[in-house]
Amino acid sequence: MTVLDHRHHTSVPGWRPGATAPRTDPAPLLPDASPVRVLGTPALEKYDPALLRELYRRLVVGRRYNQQATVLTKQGRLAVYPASTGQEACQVAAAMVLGAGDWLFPSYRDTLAVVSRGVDPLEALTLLRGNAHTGYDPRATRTAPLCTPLATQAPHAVGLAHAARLSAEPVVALAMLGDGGTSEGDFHEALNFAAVLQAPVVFLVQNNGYAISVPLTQQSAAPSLAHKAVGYGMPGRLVDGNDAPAVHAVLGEAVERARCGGGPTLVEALTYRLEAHTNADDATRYREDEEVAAWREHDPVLLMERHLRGAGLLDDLLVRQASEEAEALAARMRAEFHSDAELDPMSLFAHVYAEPTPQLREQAAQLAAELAAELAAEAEVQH
Amino acid sequence: MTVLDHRHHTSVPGWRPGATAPRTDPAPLLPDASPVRVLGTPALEKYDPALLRELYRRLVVGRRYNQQATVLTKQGRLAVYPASTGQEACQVAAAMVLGAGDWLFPSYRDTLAVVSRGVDPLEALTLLRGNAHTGYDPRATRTAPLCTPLATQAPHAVGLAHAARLSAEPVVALAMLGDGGTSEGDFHEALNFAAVLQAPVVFLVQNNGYAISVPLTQQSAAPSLAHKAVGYGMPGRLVDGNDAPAVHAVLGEAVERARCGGGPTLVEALTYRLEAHTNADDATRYREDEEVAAWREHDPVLLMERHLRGAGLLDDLLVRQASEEAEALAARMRAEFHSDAELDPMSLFAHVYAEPTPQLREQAAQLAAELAAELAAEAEVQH
Amino acid sequence: MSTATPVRTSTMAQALNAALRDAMREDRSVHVLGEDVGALGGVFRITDGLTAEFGRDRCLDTPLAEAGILGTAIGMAMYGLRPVVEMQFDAFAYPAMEQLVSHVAKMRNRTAGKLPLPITIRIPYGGGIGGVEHHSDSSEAYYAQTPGLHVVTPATVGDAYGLLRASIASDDPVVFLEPKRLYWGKDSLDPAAPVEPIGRAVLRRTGSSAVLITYGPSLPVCLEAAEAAKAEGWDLAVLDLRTLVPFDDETVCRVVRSLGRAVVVHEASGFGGTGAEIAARVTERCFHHLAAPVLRVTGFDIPYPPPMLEHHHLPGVDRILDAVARLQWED
Amino acid sequence: MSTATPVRTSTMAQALNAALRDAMREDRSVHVLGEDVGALGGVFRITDGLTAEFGRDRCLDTPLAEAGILGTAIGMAMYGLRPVVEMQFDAFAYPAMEQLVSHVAKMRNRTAGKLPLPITIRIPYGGGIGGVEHHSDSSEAYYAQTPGLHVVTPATVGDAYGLLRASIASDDPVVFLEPKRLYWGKDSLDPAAPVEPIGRAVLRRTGSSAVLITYGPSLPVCLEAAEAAKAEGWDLAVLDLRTLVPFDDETVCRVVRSLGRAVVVHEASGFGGTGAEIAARVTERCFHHLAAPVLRVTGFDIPYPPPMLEHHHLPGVDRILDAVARLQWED
Ligand SMILES: Cc1ncc(C[n+]2csc(CCOP(=O)(O)OP(=O)(O)O)c2C)c(N)n1
Ligand SMILES: Cc1ncc(C[n+]2csc(CCOP(=O)(O)OP(=O)(O)O)c2C)c(N)n1
Ligand SMILES: [Mg+2]
Ligand SMILES: [Mg+2]
Repeated sequence: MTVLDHRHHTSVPGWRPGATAPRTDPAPLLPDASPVRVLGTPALEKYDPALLRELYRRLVVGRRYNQQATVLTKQGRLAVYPASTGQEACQVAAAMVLGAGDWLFPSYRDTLAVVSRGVDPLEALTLLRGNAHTGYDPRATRTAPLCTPLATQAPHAVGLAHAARLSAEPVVALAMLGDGGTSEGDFHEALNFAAVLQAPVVFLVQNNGYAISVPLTQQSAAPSLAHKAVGYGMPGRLVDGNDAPAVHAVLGEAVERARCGGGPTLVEALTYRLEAHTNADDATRYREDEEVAAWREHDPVLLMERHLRGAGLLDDLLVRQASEEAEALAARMRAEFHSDAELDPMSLFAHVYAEPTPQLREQAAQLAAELAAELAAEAEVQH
Repeated sequence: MTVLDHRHHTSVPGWRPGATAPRTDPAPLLPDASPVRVLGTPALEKYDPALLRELYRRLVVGRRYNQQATVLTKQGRLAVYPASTGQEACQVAAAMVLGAGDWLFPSYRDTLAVVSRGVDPLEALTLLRGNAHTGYDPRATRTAPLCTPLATQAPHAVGLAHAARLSAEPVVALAMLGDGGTSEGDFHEALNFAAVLQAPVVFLVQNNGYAISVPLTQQSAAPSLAHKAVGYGMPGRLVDGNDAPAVHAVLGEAVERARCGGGPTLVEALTYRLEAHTNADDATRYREDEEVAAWREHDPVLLMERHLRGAGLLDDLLVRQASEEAEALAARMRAEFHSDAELDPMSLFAHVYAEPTPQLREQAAQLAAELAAELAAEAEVQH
Repeated sequence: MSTATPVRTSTMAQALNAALRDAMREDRSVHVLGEDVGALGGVFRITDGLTAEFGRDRCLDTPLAEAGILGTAIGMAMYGLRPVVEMQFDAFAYPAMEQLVSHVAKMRNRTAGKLPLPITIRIPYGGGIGGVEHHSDSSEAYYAQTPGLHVVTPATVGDAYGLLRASIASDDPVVFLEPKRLYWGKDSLDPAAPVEPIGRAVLRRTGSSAVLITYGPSLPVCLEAAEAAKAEGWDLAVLDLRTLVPFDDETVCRVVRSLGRAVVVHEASGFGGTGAEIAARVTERCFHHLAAPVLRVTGFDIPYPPPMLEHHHLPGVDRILDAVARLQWED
Repeated sequence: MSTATPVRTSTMAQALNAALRDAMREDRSVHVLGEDVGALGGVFRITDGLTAEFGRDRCLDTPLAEAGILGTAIGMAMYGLRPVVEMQFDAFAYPAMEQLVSHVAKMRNRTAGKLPLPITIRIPYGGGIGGVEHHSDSSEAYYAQTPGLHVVTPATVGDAYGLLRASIASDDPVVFLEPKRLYWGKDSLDPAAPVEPIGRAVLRRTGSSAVLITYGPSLPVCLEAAEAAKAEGWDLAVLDLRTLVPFDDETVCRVVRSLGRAVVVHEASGFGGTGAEIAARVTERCFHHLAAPVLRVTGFDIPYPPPMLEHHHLPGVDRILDAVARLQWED
């Protein structure tokens, strides 16, 4: 019944006069000196080929999704799209490590993770298309709305995970953030709450090197963002974010630890945003082409294809199948967004409260009258 | 001219594809396993006896100040007093490590540090007496107002230190916080800004084991609060906060490093609040008498007296002199607070803006008229 | 509604405590969290005994971070719990402003009703208790201007119980503003009385000359002013709004139309305060019934003053009567 | 005031940029800080070229944390600098609310004038640019209700330059609200024109029937409405407040008294919005000159809607004319 009261093992005592050592040993909490890698290492052989192929398939489809969405912004069919191009390994792995009962807390850049989690690819774009705020059912899909105010979804993930733990349900929450987001107070407060409450939550920081135009060196002076974990008393893990099986392994381990009562983990995935911040951004103002070119060599989709082919785990057929699936999705996106969204102006007043207030009823009546008058005026013109 | 542009040595490059190690070595940033101690160790002998006696004198006077202020609350002469009884070593050392040109950023509990810095002991109590917000001149004394909203003064210290550095003036800012305050987002943001800007600022966390009633174990799961430093890329130091020369040494070193361009430091001082949170608090609701008793054995004033006497650095004369000075201060406090503060209601409208707005002029006129009417009514009654 | 707590004399603080306890007994999804709400029972003792009765799982001392508290409560509500958050003082709720405005107020709307957030955010507010700076703000205007929130503020012992029960039961987020200087006022409390719905103003005193429209900490001052006004020949009604959002236009306008004269009274600074909304909407709706403009008696447009000067800032009986005197009686 | 920038046609964005540049050239204590204000020049390019001209010391890309930015600016101001802070969007200023309310607004008062904070906080605000959620809030009511802040919002290219110069020169903190959908509107700009003082409203169009009182993004809409009103036989004046705090009672009341009819127009939600204050104070001060209640045309009391629906939410010409029609012309 009292989950929190019964975990005295995690309640290390406070400081006592005369004590000589800190409360717990920090060593296990610190990330390894080098990021975890699987591709190009012998570790690859230990992985289930089916899993690797599934990762590959999702990467290919994900890349195409990113590309098509970006094209749709240029055609004015989406209001904005913050592409995760170059970060697909993180997106896809984050979705794959979660079970159906787990919850994902994405940021605005994580549409692909949402889609990879199983949310309809078109519904996932609703916010960015501009016809409604959230196009999918967060409760049914166990996927929180795409979150724009930076790091604010992190405490939500903690609270949900905490509530699940109190109910003794084996639910894990995964919160996705950017490197810039780690500077916000909400990031700090969320990690601290998670560690104190031993909530089953995993924080995935996609360090893509920039917060819009601001490079990491002007964002943090830490040895790595994963090193922040020790200050909360949780393990920090550093992984090559463009190495899909590595991200999958590190996240998977963290998720399972959380599920088994081991508490939260902070994972930093080192990756790169190959496109501009969004379609509205001009990345040439703040970064060099050579830098982008270097990262194109370390592209998560290419890396995966190269290494799986090298290991004999991928053939032309599988490559073609993935590519066809990707094209089919792109075609569906084009078709759907070709026509305008259906809109009901009166929906403005739905869902502000459980029941509209008297004030909102008045305002809805005003809008309805205006719309009726417009219709009448149009009808008159047509006569 | 461009201070920030010329410090490329601190701008470690961002993550690059294929790199294998984190950006900087975390080892030097981590606090030692045991807190720094001087009293009862051979290190004591290396200290200037005059400095040790001065620390002692200030501790004794400081303790008396705390006691007298607490008594004044019981007599209704102060609105509230958050005593630093038991934390005097931190208070006094914080004041002593700063030069006249440096700035102190105290919290609500740090009145004694403010006084020890040279602010008039009665002016320092103005806020807590209730007749005005800040009784001293922060600019003249280079002491920010006592800060009530937790951790909010930390970014101020960073900004001031940053501005000083841009002006090439060797000014250091010292921000004082509690263990509870480290949980606030502002703490995080301030430390990160400090490290990224390499601002000459020192953060002193007085870990007194409680945030009002909440013990440290429910505040943080970190190995120590000093371990938070590594997540920002600054050194963390752990010190026995009841060992005055140790606190002085650790803070002094941090201040000098900051002054010489070495950037910020986070210092955690392990101490204990011997009294309740404030006079309005009932500490028996949340902590055991035995715990308090154990800490009374580790009292910073007693420790200092015992060890200095042991080292032959303190005699009865010095003890009596300190005690007399303390009593004289206490007497001055009683005398001053015996009579009511002088109050001008019209001061409400002073200093809201540089010039009162038309609205405030109207409101001031209204209050003036009310006061005049009251006076007239009183005069009538007396006739 | 509850048989748990019998009729008795109670302070407002005790009534709030009883409301929390009864809600937690009746509904296992009700959870309390905040700073010092556990062993200490809150700095005002509103959560006294809850951890003892329900355990830390249900009444949780959190780390010291208001955005974290509210953000955690949001996640708990997303999972299906019904969190009641305590902010220790008015001014210490500001760090949670982003979570409040960008998420709490909007989550139902952002998700087309799929993620309602039945969170109650209790905030002791207002002055008059001799608190030093940052302990006496009246912050209701920030919340009232934020669509998606309900804003409730009781002024009596009975309403403290009833409206807190109603707020916790509400499927919408409620900012529940507790007039801290009324915490220790006593009255009889019947927890079994029907729970007042959110959104209904109540006439605390009938009158024939003019109406004082008020809420929260200013209600007793208005009642006192109405009493004192008798000596001047005015028979003042006193209307207690109880809920700022949704606003009870019906009751307020009915009273104003029948009397033609109204003064709005609150502690918060006047400029941009809730009194402005009340005056504006009453005027829009009752213009032809008004014999005088709706006047406002409020705190000055200054930062909250130090305790020894606060009585000059707070609306008092004389200042209210001065306003009543300006209601164009000569017409 | 400045000879640096010649008369020319300019967008509002360019005028703001010129104001920053000229202020930085003339006064070395002026520093700019915020997210992406450096190489990128800000997401709206208002700080374009400043780091190139003045170096990172004077125009600083900060880490991504709004409370940290404002808190750092406070410390810089305490040291004697004159910081200009950019908040990237309206809703992203909320994390800085505590620093703003508890320190920026109060520091001068808390220190009896010893620590004034001459900080300008630039916030692009309002909707109409097709932004997704959290990018289109109108947050002026929060700031206007906070004593100790000035709240300024230009609506023209000239005012953008002049009022930003005046705000930076002010020894008080100024929340400078930039109507982001007017950023790209062009007009001629004379940086040498005398700088408008903060606190003066201006009549943008004279009229004899009624006055539309507005500010910021709603000014062009009101001017359009006034034009359209001619066809209905109304000759509408349009008053641009330019500064919400301090409020220009004198000008506003003079106009309202002479016309007897007024409509307040703004984008922010109506309930508890700044329009309430305007309506309430105009009514208090001009009651006997009013032929009709002061009406308000505002955004609805809902979270800001998605881009494809925002035009239904924003006050438009028709909705303004509907309100004008309700100004009791039959009397
Ligand atoms: C609280 C808040 N402040 C500012 C912004 C504006 N903004 C949107 S994205 C962004 C940069 C985020 O960088 P990062 O966290 O690294 O994520 P990335 O875009 O690289 O995925 C900024 C400043 C915001 N959305 N929320
Ligand atoms: C932002 C904010 N939240 C809450 C409070 C109320 N409060 C005052 S002191 C305190 C506990 C602080 O604990 P700690 O930081 O450890 O300092 P200590 O009192 O132990 O010196 C709390 C919660 C506050 N002052 N500011
Ligand atoms: Mg990034
Ligand atoms: Mg403490």
